[in-house]
Amino acid sequence: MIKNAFKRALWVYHINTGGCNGCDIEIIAALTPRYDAERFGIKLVGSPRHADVLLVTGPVTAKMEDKLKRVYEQTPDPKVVIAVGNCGASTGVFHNSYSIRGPIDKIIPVDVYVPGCPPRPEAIIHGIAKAWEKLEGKK
Amino acid sequence: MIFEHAPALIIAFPLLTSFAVPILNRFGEKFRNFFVLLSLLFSLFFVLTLAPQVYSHGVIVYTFGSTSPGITLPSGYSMPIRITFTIDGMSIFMAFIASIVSISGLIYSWGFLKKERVGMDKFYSLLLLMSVGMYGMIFTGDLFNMFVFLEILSIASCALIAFWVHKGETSEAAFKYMVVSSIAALFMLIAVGIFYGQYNALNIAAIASMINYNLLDKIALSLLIVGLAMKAGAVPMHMWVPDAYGQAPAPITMMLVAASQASLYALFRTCFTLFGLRLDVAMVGWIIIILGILSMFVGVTMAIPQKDIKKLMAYHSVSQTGYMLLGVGVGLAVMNDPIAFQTYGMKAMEGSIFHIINYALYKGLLFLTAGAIFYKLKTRNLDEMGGIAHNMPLTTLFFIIGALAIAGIPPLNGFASKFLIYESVYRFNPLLSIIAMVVSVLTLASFVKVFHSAFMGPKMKKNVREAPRAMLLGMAIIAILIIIFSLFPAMVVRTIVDPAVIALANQGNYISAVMGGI
Amino acid sequence: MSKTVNIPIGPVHPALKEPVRFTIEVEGEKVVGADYEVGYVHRGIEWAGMRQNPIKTIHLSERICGICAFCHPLCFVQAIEEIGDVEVPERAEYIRVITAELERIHSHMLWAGVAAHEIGFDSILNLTWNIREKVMDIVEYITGNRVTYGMLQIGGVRRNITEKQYPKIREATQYYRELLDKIEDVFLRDPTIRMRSRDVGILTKKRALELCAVGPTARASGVPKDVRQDFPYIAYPDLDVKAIMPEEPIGDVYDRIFVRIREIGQSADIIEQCLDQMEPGPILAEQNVAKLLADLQNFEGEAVGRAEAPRGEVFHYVRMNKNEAPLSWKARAPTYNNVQTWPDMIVGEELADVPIIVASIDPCVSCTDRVTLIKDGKEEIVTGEQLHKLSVLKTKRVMRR
Amino acid sequence: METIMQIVFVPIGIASLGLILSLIFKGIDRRIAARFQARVGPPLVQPFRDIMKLMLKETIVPENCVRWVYESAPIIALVGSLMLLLYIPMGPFNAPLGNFGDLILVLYLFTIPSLAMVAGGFASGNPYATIGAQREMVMMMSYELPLAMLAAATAWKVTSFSIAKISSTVIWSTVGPLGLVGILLLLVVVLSVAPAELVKIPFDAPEAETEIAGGLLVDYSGRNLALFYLSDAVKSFAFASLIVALFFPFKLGTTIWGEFLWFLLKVLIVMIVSVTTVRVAAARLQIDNIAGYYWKPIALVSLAALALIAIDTAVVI
Amino acid sequence: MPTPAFFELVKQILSKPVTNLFPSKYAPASIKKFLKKGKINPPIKTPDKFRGKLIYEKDKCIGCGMCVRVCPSSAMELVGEPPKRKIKHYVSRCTFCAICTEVCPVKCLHMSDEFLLADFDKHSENLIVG
Ligand code: SF4
Ligand code: SF4
Ligand code: SF4
Ligand code: SF4
Ligand code: SF4
Ligand code: SF4
Ligand code: SF4
Ligand code: SF4
Repeated sequence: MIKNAFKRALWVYHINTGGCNGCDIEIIAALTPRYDAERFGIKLVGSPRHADVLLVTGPVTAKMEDKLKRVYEQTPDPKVVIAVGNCGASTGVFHNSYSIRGPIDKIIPVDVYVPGCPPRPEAIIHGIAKAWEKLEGKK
Repeated sequence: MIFEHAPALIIAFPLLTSFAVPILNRFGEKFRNFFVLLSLLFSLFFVLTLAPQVYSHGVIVYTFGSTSPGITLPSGYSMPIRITFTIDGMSIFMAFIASIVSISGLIYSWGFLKKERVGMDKFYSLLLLMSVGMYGMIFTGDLFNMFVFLEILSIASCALIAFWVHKGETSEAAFKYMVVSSIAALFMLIAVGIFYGQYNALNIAAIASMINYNLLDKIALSLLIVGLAMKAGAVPMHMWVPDAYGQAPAPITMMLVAASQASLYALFRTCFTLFGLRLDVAMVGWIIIILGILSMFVGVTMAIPQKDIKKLMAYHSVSQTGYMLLGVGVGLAVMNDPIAFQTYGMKAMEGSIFHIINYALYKGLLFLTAGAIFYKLKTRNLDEMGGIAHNMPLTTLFFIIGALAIAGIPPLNGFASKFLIYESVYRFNPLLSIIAMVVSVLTLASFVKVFHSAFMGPKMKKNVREAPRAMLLGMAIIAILIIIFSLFPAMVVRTIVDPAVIALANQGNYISAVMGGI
Repeated sequence: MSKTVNIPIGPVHPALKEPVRFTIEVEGEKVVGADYEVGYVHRGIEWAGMRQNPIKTIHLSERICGICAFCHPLCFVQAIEEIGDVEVPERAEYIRVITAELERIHSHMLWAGVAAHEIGFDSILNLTWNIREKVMDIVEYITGNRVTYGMLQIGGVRRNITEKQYPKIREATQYYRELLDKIEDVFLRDPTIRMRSRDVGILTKKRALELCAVGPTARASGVPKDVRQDFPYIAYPDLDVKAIMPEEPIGDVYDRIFVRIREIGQSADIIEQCLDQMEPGPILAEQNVAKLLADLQNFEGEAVGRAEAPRGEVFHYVRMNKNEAPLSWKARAPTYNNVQTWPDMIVGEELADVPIIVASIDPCVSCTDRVTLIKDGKEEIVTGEQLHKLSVLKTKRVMRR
Repeated sequence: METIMQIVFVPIGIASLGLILSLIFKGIDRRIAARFQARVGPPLVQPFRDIMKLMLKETIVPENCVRWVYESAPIIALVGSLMLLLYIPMGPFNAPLGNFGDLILVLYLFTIPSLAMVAGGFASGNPYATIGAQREMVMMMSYELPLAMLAAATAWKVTSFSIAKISSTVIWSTVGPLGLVGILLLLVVVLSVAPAELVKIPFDAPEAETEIAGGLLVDYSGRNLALFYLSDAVKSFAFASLIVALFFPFKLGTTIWGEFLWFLLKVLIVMIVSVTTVRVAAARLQIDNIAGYYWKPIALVSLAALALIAIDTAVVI
Repeated sequence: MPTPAFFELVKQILSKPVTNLFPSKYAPASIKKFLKKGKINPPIKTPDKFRGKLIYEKDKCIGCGMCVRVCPSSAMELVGEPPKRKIKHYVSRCTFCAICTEVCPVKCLHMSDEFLLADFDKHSENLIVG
């Protein structure tokens, strides 16, 4: 039961660090009726203090670097970070720009990567399912 | 043996000490403080010993210098003309308040005024005089004496309001207070004159036994109601309250609360004991109810926008006075109808009377916390405060207790008494209890505002520490009483409130106790 | 409580799915001042685009923003095509229009949902996004991806829309046409939505003109501005487009909702017209990408491309000088114009209205962000006081000379 | 010995039963809301899992907060809500403190969790939380008038504030046709106060996620958040039970357990009607709209109800 | 609450939810099972020309490097020396634009329809092609 609690009650906080919005709209899409991530107890929350999972998108621009760190610190343990989209995982198309501080794993530890540009909503759900596994290990 | 003279001793101790303070002062501060406290403790002790007697006998009549209050003329006509104290449940009840408030106010003052260099002897003399005035008003069985004690009380209060005379505003507040007091006293004096002219008597019981409610009596009645309501700070004669309460040193503000209740007591005495059923109870009842409702509403609406923490609390005093008037007014209005009186009028009065003591406690506590804040921050402006809770946790705790109590949040004592009022008043007229409930929430809102802007927020820059120990002790005494009252409201009502209500309601007893002794 | 409190909103804030920072000055609940700060998503896209060949840049420009993932590359390729005098086949032009209009439908539906979410009406978010899935399916069906389309190539489009695909597209346009009433019902005739949007966040026609608002924001204020109508591009000259405006424009949030919802229907119409008018033919001027890459080395000159994105006019400027990488590339997004209208709309409203007002111009910050001041690797936040100090220092310096 | 058992174990039993029921009801509420939105929705046990998880999480205490207020607020909120259960009868089971229970007391007890939240919000020192707390206060002030009228009107009819007495009288049967209308209006009033009392859309301005990021609760995490979550669930359950006790005390007359199920069903229906459907079918209102709504139309309706009941009483007597 | 939206919602509650039950009706008891069960309720079908993870026919590749030149996110890397030069593709860098498949002279690159690619390591075996 204790393990299950984590697996099935993930509260998610979403932060865009400078992506193109593609991933962000797919994250919201994953919560809407077609995909309904709430089935698995996934819930988008408004404050990082309530979150278990940080969904981070974007390649981390210079200006967002600190903010990302701060949000990470504000999230209570145990937590997992999911990098949604390839620009978060590896800066993707933005790789040769000067104001990119990413990828995300250079700034905060990332637990799960969801490749895609953007990934389909199902792929995001799949990624969150992977995070369950991780959280179980963390506790 | 000595206990027989308890009523006289209760007054004698503080009175004598008050005059002795300048001398005691020579022996040092500690010594003086100790003596002042001792005198008040003695008073409290005698109040406590007096209480069981009163509860078992109903009414105690104490006559100075004699065993019977009256002199019997050769013709056989007897008249209570000696100075008498007539003590019933209501008086004892008020005496409790006076003693608690004086003692904790005194202790608090040790801390609060520690830094004052001059005038402390006068301060303590006056403080003692205030309690003398209160005890006197409460115990006396004689209208003229009541006037005298009222004057003593007023003059002492007035001087104390102006204690910080170097601040201009205080003198203004004191002046206002003086004007109001003089008018009120004048009204009272005229009324006393009317009675004396008609009935040739000053003793309350004596007048009560003869009164016939003619036009002159009606005039006297209105003078008394107006004057005493004015001194009690009810709307529309409340304008002095915020200034006086706001400017006086915090412990004095607390004493002023009790003082205004002494006036309230006098008002109730007038209505219930002096006139009693001869009164057009429904009409006077309604007048009091309307005064009460107005006070409640006006007080609270004026309080909400206030920025000065003590003024804000002062407006709440106006509003809380309204509750007491409301309950008693309802009780009075249905006095003629024994069934209604038994089913809910009694309860309404219980609520009101209970509210008097609750109010004295939590309002006192609130004023003391405001004083503690002022002591530390040197400001009364809410906008200049913030984050006090970080630095003064105990004061914050006391404030929370007081605020929840005044807002009538269960299980605190404020709820218990308001609850009695709501529960009975709705039988009389549901709208009244609806208004009472809404006012209660408005009160809550305004205290939440204070809580937010004064106590919460980021830490203060200044390194402020908790208030001195004497002040904390003063507050703690009251806070503990509040908690006791909250935990055992039924017991409190049974032991001290009910006798008071019965005493008020039972005019005949009072009269016969005094007159019968002749 | 009349203290004014400065409330920072963002850059990470649930109401804003993208980072932008607002400082809102409130008095009680009333907003008395507003300022915004963008730059959180500045990714130096233009800079990068000037260092790589345009074929790569098409995909980069697509990711200026994932919502108008068609309009940005469209402007870009239009500019390049103009520089190189590339003849775009007619069918390709039509396919471009179809994709652009599908994008508009999806974007407006998305916006409607977000707007509902801002006012706490999550059921409508779910409703609209559910409806939106239809167009997402069609987009995926045509382009192979749901959000970033990858449709464009210099000289045409990369994928054909075959006759076989027509019925499915028609079915979708039909679906939206039918749903339009329902959506209007839900949005324009719902009392709570009306209460939250009517007379809220007003932008007058005069201010809209002065501040150069574009797109639905301008049209809702009564400025009949639409690139498709004013400067028709791709296949629009052959199609029937007219700027949609409310009958009596007030310029409030409600009007902006109205315009967007009507535009969904308009887009459906346009798509059907395209399907009707489209002739078979080639879709790409140059099939061989390797050859195209070589050709690009000969392009010289400058040009602009403009297009009406769902949010308003997108504008790209490109200059090439016989080099694989463009010499210069500038992108200007609609939100860049529209953000100027924020302070106008927000001040005087309630704090609770800020999110819906901000959302009402459908801001996408990602394409708007330009430059961040970076000094010694640290962001500079200059306060008024510091500025004042700086200026005093400078005066002293000057006086010493 | 027996009394000790009663004093200690009955409240604990009631509290745990209430907690479990509340959470199940919350699950049902979420599920139905999801179905309204054409989604499948979370399983019924989801609230339990959420609580479990929150309990296991780290509890962060922000640096800037007034710690003792901040930490005690959630506990007070939960205890306050649980207290409610002791005063409200659950169908066939009388409330353990039912004899002392009193409508006014209960209505005031409802303010305790809200007040605790307000205090906690202020204590956390976060600007969003502060705004949330202020809004909560405004809201409490707004719906107090209708609630007071409700209490006065019901008590007038039943001539007692005692809930036990009220719930043992079928209030509809005490009145004539005019009073019936009055009571219907009262029902409307109480149903429209419910979402505000429970801070649900459209009256969730204090917690508005998109405006002030969860408002009051922004800074809470882990165990503290779980306590607030629980207290919210319990409060919802208690309010629905109160409505049932006041307006639908009808009995089936079967076994005690049948009666209990019947009661749960009634509570469920009340909850779905007054909370779930309203919350899915409306947008969040601004705070001054909310205040206006309660001070004007709803206050008028409750006044009308009061008047009707008054007239009715006069006619009947 | 007789608003238009309300009727719409009531209609919805009466009809079947539109949710696609991927991966399974309820969250699975354990992750292992989940991954298997994922196939029971497949995700929404991808269209014909869906752009998923790249398929690389290594033998066919001539190592010309065209794909590297056009790849907008530099997800390709040439490895080895000319005669036997091959490419290595990092899925976690790809933008799935498919331009490489068009440019390849021998057409040895294709897009598959595989898109459930989440992984703990962005350089895991699964996410490197070639
Ligand atoms: S991964 Fe792609 S779609 Fe997602 S944010 Fe980055 S560029 Fe946009
Ligand atoms: S302004 Fe926008 S398009 Fe230009 S470089 Fe910055 S992020 Fe890129
Ligand atoms: S396009 Fe730019 S310069 Fe021209 S009018 Fe608009 S804002 Fe002004
Ligand atoms: S900054 Fe850009 S949008 Fe503004 S005036 Fe200059 S070119 Fe035009
Ligand atoms: S306006 Fe918005 S949606 Fe359009 S390209 Fe810019 S960011 Fe993207
Ligand atoms: S105004 Fe600023 S952004 Fe525009 S061209 Fe000049 S320097 Fe560049
Ligand atoms: S699909 Fe696009 S991004 Fe991916 S490897 Fe091929 S060219 Fe590069
Ligand atoms: S373009 Fe084709 S042949 Fe050339 S390196 Fe790439 S995969 Fe190999």
